[in-house]
Amino acid sequence: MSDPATPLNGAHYAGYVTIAEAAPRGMITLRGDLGDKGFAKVVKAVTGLALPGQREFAAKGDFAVAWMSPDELLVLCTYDRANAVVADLTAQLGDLHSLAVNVSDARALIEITGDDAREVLAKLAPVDLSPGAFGPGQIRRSRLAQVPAAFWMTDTGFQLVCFRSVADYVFEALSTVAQPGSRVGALV
Amino acid sequence: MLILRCPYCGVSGEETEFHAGGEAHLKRFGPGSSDAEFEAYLFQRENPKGVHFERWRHVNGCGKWFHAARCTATLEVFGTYPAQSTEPPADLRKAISAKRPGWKWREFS
Amino acid sequence: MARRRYSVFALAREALRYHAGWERAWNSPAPKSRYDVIIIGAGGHGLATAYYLGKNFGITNVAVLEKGWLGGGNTGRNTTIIRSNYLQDPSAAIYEKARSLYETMSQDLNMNVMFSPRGVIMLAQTEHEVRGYQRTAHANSLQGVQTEFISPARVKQLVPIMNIDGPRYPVLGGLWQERGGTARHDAVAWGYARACSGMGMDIIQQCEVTGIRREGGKVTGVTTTRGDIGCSKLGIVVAGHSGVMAEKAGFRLPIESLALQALVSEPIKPCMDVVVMANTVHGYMSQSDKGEMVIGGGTDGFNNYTQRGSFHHIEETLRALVETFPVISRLKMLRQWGGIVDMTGDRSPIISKTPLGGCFVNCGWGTGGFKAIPGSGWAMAELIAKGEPGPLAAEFGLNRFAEGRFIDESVAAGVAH
Amino acid sequence: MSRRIQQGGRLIDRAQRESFAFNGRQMSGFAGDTLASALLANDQMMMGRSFKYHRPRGPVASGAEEPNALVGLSAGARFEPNQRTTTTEIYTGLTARSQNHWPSLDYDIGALNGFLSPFLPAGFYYKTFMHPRPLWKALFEPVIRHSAGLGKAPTEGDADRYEHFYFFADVMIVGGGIAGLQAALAAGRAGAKVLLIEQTAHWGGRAPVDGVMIGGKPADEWIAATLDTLNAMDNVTLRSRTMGAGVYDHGYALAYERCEDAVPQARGPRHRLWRVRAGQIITATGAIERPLSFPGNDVPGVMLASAVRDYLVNWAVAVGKRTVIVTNNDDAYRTAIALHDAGEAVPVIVDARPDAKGPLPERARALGIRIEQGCGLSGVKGGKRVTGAQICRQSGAGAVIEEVPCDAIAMSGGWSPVVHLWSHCGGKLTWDDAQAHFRPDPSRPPIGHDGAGFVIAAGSANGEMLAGACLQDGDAAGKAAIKALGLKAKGGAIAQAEAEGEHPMMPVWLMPADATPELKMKIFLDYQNDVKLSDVQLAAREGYESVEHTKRYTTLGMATDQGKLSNINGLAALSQALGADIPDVGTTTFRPPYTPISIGSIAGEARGPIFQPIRQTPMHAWHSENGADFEPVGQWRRPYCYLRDGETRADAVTREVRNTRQAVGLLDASTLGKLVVKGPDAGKLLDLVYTNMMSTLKPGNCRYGLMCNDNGFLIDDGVVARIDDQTFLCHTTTGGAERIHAHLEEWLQTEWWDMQAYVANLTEQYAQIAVVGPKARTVLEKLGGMDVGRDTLPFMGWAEGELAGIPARVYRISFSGELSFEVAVPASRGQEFWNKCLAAGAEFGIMPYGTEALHVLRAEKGFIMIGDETDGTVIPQDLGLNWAISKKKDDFIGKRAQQRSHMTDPNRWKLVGLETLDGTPLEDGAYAIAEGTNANGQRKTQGRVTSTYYSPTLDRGIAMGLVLNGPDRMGEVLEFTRTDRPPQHARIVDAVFYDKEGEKQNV
Repeated sequence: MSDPATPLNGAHYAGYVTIAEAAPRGMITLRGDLGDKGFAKVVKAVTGLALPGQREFAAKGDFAVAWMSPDELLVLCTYDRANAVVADLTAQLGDLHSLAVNVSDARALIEITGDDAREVLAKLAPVDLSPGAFGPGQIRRSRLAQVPAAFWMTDTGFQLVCFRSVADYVFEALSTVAQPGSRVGALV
Repeated sequence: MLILRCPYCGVSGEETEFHAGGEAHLKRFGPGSSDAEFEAYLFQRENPKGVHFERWRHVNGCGKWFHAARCTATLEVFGTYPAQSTEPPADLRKAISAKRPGWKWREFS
Repeated sequence: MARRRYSVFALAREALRYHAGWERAWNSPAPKSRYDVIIIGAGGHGLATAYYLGKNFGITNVAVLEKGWLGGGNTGRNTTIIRSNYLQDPSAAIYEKARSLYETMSQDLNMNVMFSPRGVIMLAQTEHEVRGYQRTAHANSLQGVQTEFISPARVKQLVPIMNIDGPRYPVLGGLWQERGGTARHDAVAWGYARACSGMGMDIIQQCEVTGIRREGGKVTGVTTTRGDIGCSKLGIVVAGHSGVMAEKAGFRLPIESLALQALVSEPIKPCMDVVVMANTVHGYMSQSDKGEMVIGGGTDGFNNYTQRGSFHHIEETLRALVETFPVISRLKMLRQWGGIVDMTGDRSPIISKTPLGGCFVNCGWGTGGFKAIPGSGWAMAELIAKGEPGPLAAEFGLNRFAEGRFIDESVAAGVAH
Repeated sequence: MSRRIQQGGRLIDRAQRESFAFNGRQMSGFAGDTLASALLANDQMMMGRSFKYHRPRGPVASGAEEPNALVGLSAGARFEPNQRTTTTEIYTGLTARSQNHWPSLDYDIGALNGFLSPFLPAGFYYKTFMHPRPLWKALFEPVIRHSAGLGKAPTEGDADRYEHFYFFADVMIVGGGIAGLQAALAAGRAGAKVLLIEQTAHWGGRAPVDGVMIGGKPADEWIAATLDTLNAMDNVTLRSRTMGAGVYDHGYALAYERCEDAVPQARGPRHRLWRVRAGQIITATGAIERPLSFPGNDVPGVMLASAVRDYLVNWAVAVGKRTVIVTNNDDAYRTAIALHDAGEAVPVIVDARPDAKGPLPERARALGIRIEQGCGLSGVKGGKRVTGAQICRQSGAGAVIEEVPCDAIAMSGGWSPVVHLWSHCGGKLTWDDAQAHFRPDPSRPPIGHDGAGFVIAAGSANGEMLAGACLQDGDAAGKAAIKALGLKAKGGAIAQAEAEGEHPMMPVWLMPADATPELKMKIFLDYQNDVKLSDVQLAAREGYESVEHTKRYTTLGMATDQGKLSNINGLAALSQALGADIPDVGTTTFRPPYTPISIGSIAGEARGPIFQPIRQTPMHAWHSENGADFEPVGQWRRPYCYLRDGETRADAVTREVRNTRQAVGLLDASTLGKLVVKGPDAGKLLDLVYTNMMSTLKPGNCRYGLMCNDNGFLIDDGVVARIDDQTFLCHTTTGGAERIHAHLEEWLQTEWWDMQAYVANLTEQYAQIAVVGPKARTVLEKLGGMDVGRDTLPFMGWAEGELAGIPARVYRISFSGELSFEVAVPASRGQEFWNKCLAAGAEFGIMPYGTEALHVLRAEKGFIMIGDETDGTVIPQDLGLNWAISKKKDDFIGKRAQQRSHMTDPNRWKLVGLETLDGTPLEDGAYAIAEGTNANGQRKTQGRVTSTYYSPTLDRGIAMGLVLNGPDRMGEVLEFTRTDRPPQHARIVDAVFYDKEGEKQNV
């Protein structure tokens, strides 16, 4: 199958941090009772990852699982396998009341990398991004300028998901505040 | 610019992460109710200058609805709790009584 | 008791003696033991009610009780916009009555309230808004309200500093009311107070009503921080605190109290001659005679009595206005403030009898109170004097909520500022 | 004359000259100069004209409180009016122009107002300009407006950019004076995350200027050492040129950073607005000196004593050659001594107190400076510049004892703590009799989210006027904040500060005490707004007794300095006029911001392309490249039509409609909401949220549904497809996707939380493309991969498979009345599918159509459109949609509401079709006129147009409308309003204008 058209066509901006669209990723919204043992088993079986705790983000191999709400997870996998993973989850969950849907195309995935990635994000999101307050292994859903977004940390900075239709807006907003000469230097 | 703590995801976020949903613990009246009951359900509000129980949604967050007990005269937030409750938790009511002796709000006080 | 008239000649006379001869604008008596009518709230609406009780019905044994200082509530906190280009008949009727009374208010009250019919434009920035305002223009033409839907070019001509082809929301036209405008809000309250005093009414400030006395389902008076005062009729006109006062009277209202914010820029030389309202982007702006750009913000979503709103509303409003009027970006915000408005279930006001006999309520003007002051007072005075609403107030009764008979202005893609 | 002196100037770098222009005249100063200090160094004392009387004015202060010396800075897209020269750092290339005068600063016609001033007392305009009525708007108001206002309005957009920054701190400290620094030390040592901000470019506040010694060394050394200590702490952030603009609820505070004002050509943002959330806020904002109220106290050259000292010590500028000091306290003697030490002449110190014998006066005496006790000034000689001071007895009526030639007067009426930030969020004040000022009342602080106070005042902002006490108080504040945060305070020594003790000041609100009315009319309280002592007395006389009334009546304290200099003096004048005590009269409310902040900084990054999000479908780029004329629909942009060469919008719409009816059209319907609802109770939920029955829908089928709110009004509509036993896919309107998703979640979470149903919003997962028209099936069959035949995929059915190798779900639904397939493909394949449709359909004349054609097509079929036929006041029954309202259900959202008397009123307006007699379309929003008028004299109406279009198919105007008893009045002709023209006649007809039997969509 042909390469999927990503929301930003691989857009890239090098300011005093780098803003770039990430490679396409499979994304699955999985809803169910996170307190249910059977549910956790299935997640483990399919992703190889234990159920994340509140606002945790766990990654291993091709998979990552993020805690979105008390009854929702975001499962990340390779883009091409998303439908298969949905089918797998649905089958294994069986009668357990749950919902698994492929949302890979409904989202944009953007990377913010560089030493000052934290403060660039902190110009648009009302979140304490100082190292003491936010770090690897966590996910935060919040507001980015005027739209909802969720982000977590990588070795080089952040990955951020937002809705596909506002990908341009988010990319432009991040690029605007990442322009050279805009460094604050207060979140080290 | 309020700070509220979402009881579901544990985030203490600023107001712009949330959406205010008006008075909490309204009993819905449907078909079969009297005009007075139905009007009261839709429109009559406590709107007190003081302790107020209200609904909020963590719209730029986990998306969950929750309840907050807040003073409309000082904006002090006494506490938040899940929306799946028909009345404020006892411990919260006790805490409010300690701070606002003699507070009244519908049948809970 | 009649006040000495204000005029240029009086000014000249006083100038020669260091203005030592000016008398008090209004008296400040101790409360009598009872009055025919007590009005709670010496804001614009309360004072106007008292004024028309005297002027239209000869009822002058009236006290207006104010817990703080007269005109100190929303009357002194709004953005002074006056317009009547409403969609629904009942709204258009009372706001147009108010607007027409503003036209002659300075002369009627012998106090220059600086009513300035400079014109009000409501911008249409989406196809949907265009249709909404065209509908309003049609309705207004049958309501006797002079409005027209104008072209973007005309908008630009009226407001040269406006960016009419903004990248986000180009201006597609506007609803133009040439005889809308602004007035000096404080002077409206002061003028009514002075005129009421002139008719022998008592305006009692620093007098907080702590209870409402009742007997057999009828009001008999009020208890206040300055003692008990009897009355046979009571008017509650306390925007922002209507719910609190209603509770004292033993009934509830379909009202929530919210904070509404406004701000002004530093004064600059005249650059905008009309009032502009941009509802799609939620911003409205006019320039005061002093030169400040007067800007209105949005309401908070949560109940609040602190007269302090949340800053992000100021931010959203200014964002929108910088986009619409790029030249204001380098002006500075001088002062921001908030007021408490009461919002009803349909965002339209209440001028109504209440479950308590002899007690009448005037509230729920939301964000649109100032422009209504004279009409509201006129209708409330008639309601109190006759005990039954006249045509202006008829549709604004409390009963409409039970009947599902709403007066909803939001349908015209407009917000009721 | 004022001039630069040879030695000193702790803030200037004499090695670096900066040249700038004032009113076109080239001048130069040093790096570190403010525009005010540089202008004074060039002997430019007069810097502006006052607001009302256009009086000549020079700077009276040296900082943020300056009311007079405002200028217009720069030009074009960087022009900024009303900027204070006292807080503007100069740089080479800076251009400034003075304001509010014509033709020039020196010769201003407006100054005539000054001569008329006896006729223009406070509020004169309330008393006149009333007759004849039309003249107010035509003449009086324009004259007033043009003489009012200060700087010119900018004429261009803003060339600079701005940004926000969210910052979270345990302790935010506002003010980098010694109290703030000491507070930062205390909080920083305890490990708290500290933000310390200072509005100027320099740390240390007044202490160095006042010659304070700390720990035996000059204050500057302690400040430098303390900054080193703080900079070494990872948990402490220091920010200069950053002003605490406002304190808001729950520890929210605005800090206004001027990043590039000093270097406007740089690439960075001009201003950065910090949105700080702090656990505790310490306001170490210092104090502001008060002017004295004596006749002529506004003549250029009359200045605050502290300002004279600042210009001398900080910028090596002597404001005058001969400076008379007038005071009611010891502090002003510091200015006298500093001038004397710098070799400047101080002919006399005029002290209102009967005897001045504190250590400072004694030092002055020892230096041989003449001191006149119990005296004041009853006049100032000079117009555009002080030439002399007239000394009188303070106790008398102002008889002149002696006239002392001088070119500057340094005045001090005592000090007022800066309590603005303390007060913004509800902190209360208490009156300090000894120092005659208001200071924060620690027992009534602003209340935070937890009900505890979150603001602590420190140093002179807290009424501590001596350096030693400021350090102690700053330390205490820092520790109190730590305690409030539940942290453990660490020790750490507090340096001792030595400065001469001060003897009590004597409150002087009027100088001389028994000034005649004539003198009172020369005493200025509010310099910028020209409010005089006589104005305040007039206000009191006329009954404007509340301080708010007086403020509003006289405009006292309403100028751009917001009364920083005038409030207390005005308040005192008012309380004297009322015979009341100052604390009983009370203060006006302090509003944010502390000093004005740029509107651009508040708007932040959100301008131009990112003013607001523009939502785009996967085919958005194609649309814009192919002539799309977009219209905003919520945050989406949708093609209104696709313009071809030479076409008008109307031409394009006509072409698109005809082509869709006759051949085949392509619509980007991706914006329609797509909500999946899954669970054992999914059907039950949908039965409650839709007016019709959804639980009976069979998998594989679609059903049109209506949603109301619990107030009964129609809020959304769309087609529901049942995917499987437990799963439904609900389509909403474009505007409805998020709104209805939230609506469902709200009911599930807050009312029916025992129901087992999950909702997910899949709107953006799919590109949805409608292939519409007689040739639609042929096109899909050419794409191949699925059987879309009439039997396998009947009307109101759906099927899943692949089209042209792309996974697709095909819904056989029609909003146009034509044979129509809505195809959902993954968003990432949307453009690919769109292209394939165009290619496959080329031979059949396929072309895309926009939202307007969509509207016309649906109107020809009498389909309603949410937002046109509905406006929030319409119930389904009004639209003849009773067939879609289940009678079987005991309950659905809106059912009870629709039983209320007004909703069941037989006289509600009902939906009908409308056909004009002359064939031209009705006007949008036109009303149907009825006979007579109502009780308010308004013409009665009997209906209104909800949608009106030119129908290319019928080649005539068609419309839908709501009409009184409409359905029972078929064939009747009504009169509809028309703009500026006689009414238009239209006949009531069936709303379905085209293919009444619905054969075409069924083929």
